[in-house]
Amino acid sequence: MELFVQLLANTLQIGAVYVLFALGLTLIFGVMKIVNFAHGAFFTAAALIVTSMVPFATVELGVPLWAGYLLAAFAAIAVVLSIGALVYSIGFQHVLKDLNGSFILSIGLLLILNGAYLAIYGGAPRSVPQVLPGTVNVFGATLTAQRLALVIVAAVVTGGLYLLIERTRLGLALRAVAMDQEAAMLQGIPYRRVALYGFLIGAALAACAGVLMAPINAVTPVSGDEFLIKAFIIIIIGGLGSVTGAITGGLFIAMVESVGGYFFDPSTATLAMFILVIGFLLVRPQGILGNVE
Amino acid sequence: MWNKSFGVWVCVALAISSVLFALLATNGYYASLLVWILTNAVLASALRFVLQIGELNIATAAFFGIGAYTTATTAVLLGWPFWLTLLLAPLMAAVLSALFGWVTLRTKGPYFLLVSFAVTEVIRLIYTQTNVIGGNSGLVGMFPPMAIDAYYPALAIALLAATLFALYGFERSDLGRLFKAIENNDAIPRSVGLNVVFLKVLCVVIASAAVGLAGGIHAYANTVIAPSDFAYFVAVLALAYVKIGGEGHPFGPILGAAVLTLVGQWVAGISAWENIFYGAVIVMTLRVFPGGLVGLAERARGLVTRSAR
Amino acid sequence: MNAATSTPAGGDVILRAEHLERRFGGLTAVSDFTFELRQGEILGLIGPNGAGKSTTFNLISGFLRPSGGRLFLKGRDVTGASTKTISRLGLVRTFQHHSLLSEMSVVDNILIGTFHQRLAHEKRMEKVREVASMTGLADHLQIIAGNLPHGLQRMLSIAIALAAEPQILCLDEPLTGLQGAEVGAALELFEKLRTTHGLTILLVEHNVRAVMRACDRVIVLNYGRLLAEGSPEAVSRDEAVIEAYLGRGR
Amino acid sequence: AQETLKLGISAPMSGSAATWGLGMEWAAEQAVEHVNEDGGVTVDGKTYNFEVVTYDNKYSATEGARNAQTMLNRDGVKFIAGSIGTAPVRAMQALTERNGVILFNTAWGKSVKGPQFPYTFTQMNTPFEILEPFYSFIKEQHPDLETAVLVSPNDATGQELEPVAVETWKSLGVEMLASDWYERGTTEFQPIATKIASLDPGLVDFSAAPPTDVGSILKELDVLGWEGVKVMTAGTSVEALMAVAGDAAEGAYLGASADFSSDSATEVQKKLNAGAREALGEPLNGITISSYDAILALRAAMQEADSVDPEKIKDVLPSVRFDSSYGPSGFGGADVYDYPQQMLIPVIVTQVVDGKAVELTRSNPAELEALSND
Amino acid sequence: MLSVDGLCVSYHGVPALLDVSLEIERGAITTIVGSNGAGKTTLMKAIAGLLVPDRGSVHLFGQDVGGRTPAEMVQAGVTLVPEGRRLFGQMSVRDNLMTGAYSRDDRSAIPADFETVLGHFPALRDRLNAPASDLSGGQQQMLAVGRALMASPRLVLLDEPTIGLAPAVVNTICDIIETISRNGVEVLLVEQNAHIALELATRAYVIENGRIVLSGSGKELKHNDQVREAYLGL
Ligand SMILES: Nc1ncnc2c1ncn2[C@@H]1O[C@H](COP(=O)(O)OP(=O)(O)OP(=O)(O)O)[C@@H](O)[C@H]1O
Ligand SMILES: Nc1ncnc2c1ncn2[C@@H]1O[C@H](COP(=O)(O)OP(=O)(O)OP(=O)(O)O)[C@@H](O)[C@H]1O
Ligand SMILES: [Mg+2]
Ligand SMILES: [Mg+2]
Repeated sequence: MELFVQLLANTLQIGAVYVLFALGLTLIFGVMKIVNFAHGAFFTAAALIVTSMVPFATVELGVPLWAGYLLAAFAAIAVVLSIGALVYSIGFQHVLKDLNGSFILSIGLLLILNGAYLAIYGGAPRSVPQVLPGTVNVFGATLTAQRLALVIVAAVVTGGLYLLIERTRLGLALRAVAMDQEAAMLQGIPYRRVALYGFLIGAALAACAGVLMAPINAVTPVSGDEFLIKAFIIIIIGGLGSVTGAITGGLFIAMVESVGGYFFDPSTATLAMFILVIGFLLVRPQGILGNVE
Repeated sequence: MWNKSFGVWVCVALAISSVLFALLATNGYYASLLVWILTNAVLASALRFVLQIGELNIATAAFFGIGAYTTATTAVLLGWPFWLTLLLAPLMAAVLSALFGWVTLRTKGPYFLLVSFAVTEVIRLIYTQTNVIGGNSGLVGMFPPMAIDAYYPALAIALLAATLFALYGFERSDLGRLFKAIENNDAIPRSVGLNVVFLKVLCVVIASAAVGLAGGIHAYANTVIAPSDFAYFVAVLALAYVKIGGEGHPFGPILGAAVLTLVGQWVAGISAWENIFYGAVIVMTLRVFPGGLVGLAERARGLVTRSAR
Repeated sequence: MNAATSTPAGGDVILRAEHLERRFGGLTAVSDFTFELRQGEILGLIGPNGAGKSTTFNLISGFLRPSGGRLFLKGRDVTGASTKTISRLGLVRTFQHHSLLSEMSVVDNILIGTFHQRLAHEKRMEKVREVASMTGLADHLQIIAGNLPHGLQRMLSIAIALAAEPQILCLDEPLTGLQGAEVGAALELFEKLRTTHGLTILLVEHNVRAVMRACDRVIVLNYGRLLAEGSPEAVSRDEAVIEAYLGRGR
Repeated sequence: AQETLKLGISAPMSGSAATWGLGMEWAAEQAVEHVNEDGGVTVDGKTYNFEVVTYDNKYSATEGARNAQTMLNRDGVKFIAGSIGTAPVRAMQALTERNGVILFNTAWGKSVKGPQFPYTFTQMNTPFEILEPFYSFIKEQHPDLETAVLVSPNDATGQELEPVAVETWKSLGVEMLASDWYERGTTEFQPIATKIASLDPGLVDFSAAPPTDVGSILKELDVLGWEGVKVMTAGTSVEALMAVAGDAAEGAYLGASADFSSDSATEVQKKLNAGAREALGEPLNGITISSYDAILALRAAMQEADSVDPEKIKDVLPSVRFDSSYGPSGFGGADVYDYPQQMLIPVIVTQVVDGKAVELTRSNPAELEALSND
Repeated sequence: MLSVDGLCVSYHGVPALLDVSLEIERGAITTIVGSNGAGKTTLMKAIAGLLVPDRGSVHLFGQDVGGRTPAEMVQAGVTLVPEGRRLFGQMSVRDNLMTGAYSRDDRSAIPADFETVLGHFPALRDRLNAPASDLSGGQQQMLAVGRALMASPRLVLLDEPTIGLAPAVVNTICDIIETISRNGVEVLLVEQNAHIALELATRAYVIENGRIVLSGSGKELKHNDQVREAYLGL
């Protein structure tokens, strides 16, 4: 029983970051049909900025750790939004709906950004002190307070995004633009602006994940890339462009990892994950919640 | 029409002079550079070949690997004759890709992209966990027979060029038309009694056989193979060749492969800036000439016919 | 009600559907639908929007599997058969939407129709020219199909089907978007196909006047079920049909 | 007249292992500067200066082979002063051996060594040098140790190391409860940590896992309350480990680390270490410093052979004496590999104490002792 | 309220509209009749801002609206029901209707309009949660018209609104056109079924090969021999 709870807790912890990361990706994919390989670079940028801002704020400005962290979080999100706006306007804006073109463009951007991070930060892993030290015991499962906070924030952000997409006018416009830009314009939806918002929200979600992850894992210039592959698997399983799908998919993959890693080993769990995905897509090619075209 | 056959003759001439160059070159580097370029060109052309039916086949990387591993295993572990090991590479790739296509081609678009990606990773993980074929260390020591050794680059170039011509031939035939029709609206070919699934599988099989052969050639050219050489990123690079060269024309991927391979060689050695430079080349090319280099050439000749809608 | 069913070409039954049914989740689009198509006739299939006409086309051409019922084509049981089997038995259909290869030239569009046969390229081109001149596309062979005016697009989708040399031609709203004179020309083509090429035609169309003029017999579908069947005149006077479909005129 | 000899380096310069490549390149440049300031190498009346050319092998065999082809054929490199990664090294070796090019490397696999590869030399300690003294020392410190779990990355190095590690622990009377694999690039380690914690072994050996991964697992283990002996055979960088694990890394034993700023380091090492901190933002470690040593060995061999012909140099290298950054050194290892290709440097066992690597013991290989006693 | 002056549009150099001028008056139902490929759709798209004219101008309430994006035209009250419907296939019928109301300011009036539309097309009410792509051809056409009505436009451009509709529903469309016209909405109608179009229209234009060749009131043109032969045959 205790084991079961611990595995469940593991699933939630791992899943929380996956979900946040995948949501941004699925949004960008859903709205602009961009397979954004550079999404991980947004995540990395945010995490790197946190690792350099926190020491700066606590040492140079002398503010307490939590304040330094919050400051760093704002800075990180702001920087990522600017990077996002920049790459959108010089690049993605021109390859919307071109799956292969945007795919390659994002690879080019990824190479540039990763090269830049490596040049600026070097390859060594960096870290920030835990903002919320200590561990918590929930129904017999142990987890750090920091991770618990991550799960909670992730849940709140996810819920907010769900409401935004399903219940608001902007959400309706985003979905409409995702399906047919010309038709969206004919309904009075300023499509370029909406697409930019979609892209920026996606980037902000990645930044959010990066900010939350920084105090937990080591940050390297390639941290984000490692989440990327899984995030793609998640959004395909969940159905492209679907918010609920990204949530279900993220938790599903986290569960495969956590249960498979426990009963076998992580390497086998990785293999199992890929095989499950293949099997899954053969049975339901459109993902859990996707519609058939 | 004159233009078309003229272009083909230019390519034939290019191919023959490459082979001659490889035979006469005193510095092995340039001959092997040509082999890399053509290997990449086959990868890119095969990727574009499947793009005809509208699918982005990441498993191109996997079948490249299957060709290479087939040749390497039969040559190193079983000691089979050179020509047989080379012949088995495309055969094996064709057979396995038929199976792969038959199972996976029910999915489309991004879903197919991901299934093919997952298959590529699964195959790679299987190599890493199989000790007989060297696990993660891979296989070493594929050398062509002594009698051929000195001519191997020339032979490789000839075979790869022939593969490229074969792919071009398929594209120009009625089969190419059918592939385009499937891409455009597969209900139409279905409605007139064509077996669309079979045709799609055929398309993947042809492309996979081509990369399978390239894989076999690569095994001998490189003398070493390891699982990480056949990760999905191989297909991503191939797509970059296609995009940079221009996907609207069969010559595009070849040009793209040549340019990016040379750029890659040229920048090798500038460490962290290598990635930035490589990335910048990709981004700039995409932004400045959206139709790729071939598109640029056509625009320059005022031949561009933009499709409506 | 089903008065004069004697048709000018009341040949053998070539297609027969028995108790055909198709469900989509909770919705039954076609249910207990039995009808037959006779050699050499032009049969009209009409009914309100969403009655199940296109679904019926998908079922008889193999694009959808029936949830129930049986289908016989030329005496063979083809229930659940593939599109390939059915079209090689001679039944070819067109589509209500997306009915052509919009990014390919008109020639290539028609060529696709000839590919189920093994033929020399010259023979194929001959076929293409023949079909193109029949459908009025002879002057537009090199144009990208998506750029054709709407009316010619409709003709092109018929041309693709004709290139496949069908015996039964199922047309899903072939006259939409055509103007008066163009409708007349299309109807003449149908008549010619029937008389000189011996084709059997199943026609779905909302242009009631055209249906009345072209068809030997008409069946009416409503909510997936057979509502009426008979000669055009009889059907157009049928109270139920007027109520459900035609409406009280303007 | 002065001529320039190009020394090639093939190492990952991008991706997650880039830190090794960057460090190695930097250390090599320092060695070259040192040699050139000393007036270069004078052989047979000619003076040569060194120059470093670095190639990114992306940790892959294909790129390794390409590096080798480019170096050999385009740039005319005859000496490779450092290469990382078992897979790319094997790929390069096929060419360097055929073409008679000296290949220094850090590969941990046994498969790259032996009499059939006379041009290949290893410039740092590998499991066959480290494991025996390292594990024995740990067992001495914890005599009641009975059970262990081994966690290895599923890559070439991990695969070559795992059987040796299992064997060595067994010979010390420690039972292996599980030997698990994970893929490079894994980001989440709670599952494996949960598994380890529930097996509750006396010791966890992280074999060839890089410090960041180890740090993540240690942190999770700490949360789950596991307390036992932590062993990192390939532990190179304490900074990286600490950056991730923090207090959870306390007490871990490292097999390939060295604190080059501590008292036991040589003056040369202290200077290099400080310089690296300045230039790269991180200190040197056992891997990165090794290209410095390789270049010094090369210089000594050239002078000894009085030639820059690789064929002559490969013949003198096994018996050459030179000043490595650790002090006087030479080559050995004929007992293990049937050919003396292994650079002889001390095995240093360090432990994390208060977040710093503290040297516990240092043992010179018997051969090195013999050399210095000559 | 809307006037088109000397409009010229071409596709990659091939002209599709040549010097087209027309007027849409307050409270009028204006129709354009023409054979296939005459340029009707092109004209509609140019007015809606989807195509950029080579020459000529479009004035709305006396203001030059050339160069406005389609979205801005919608905000100015001009809504197009496009040829080919352009629905949001994977979105539910309900959401499709709601996108129509995207740029409205009077949000409180939306629920009432929603009910009105469903009243016109009861077939849609049964399928409110189905994705639009699952609808039958005619149901999709109803949805396209309904979506445009949700925008509560000042001027509605209908490009073949009755395509694929059953006769009874065609009647409904005619009723709708008359109703909204009575409520002060201007209608520009392109219709394959010239009978209907000329019946409804207060003013009609005949377009051939990209040029306006005839114009007059609906009744006049209905009795014009040329028109009868070409467009009213069947
Ligand atoms: N793929 C599908 N999934 C769910 N429902 C469907 C699907 N296809 C059709 N339907 C529903 O089945 C019913 C019949 O549709 P069908 O397309 O056959 O009508 P139709 O008679 O061709 O109408 P129209 O004259 O408007 O084209 C409709 O209510 C439609 O919404
Ligand atoms: N995207 C396009 N590219 C090139 N030519 C086009 C394009 N769209 C339309 N045309 C051409 O412009 C002319 C006018 O077309 P348009 O669609 O405006 O005609 P229409 O009057 O609406 O005809 P229909 O009754 O068939 O809808 C036609 O000759 C058509 O072939
Ligand atoms: Mg229909
Ligand atoms: Mg039109």
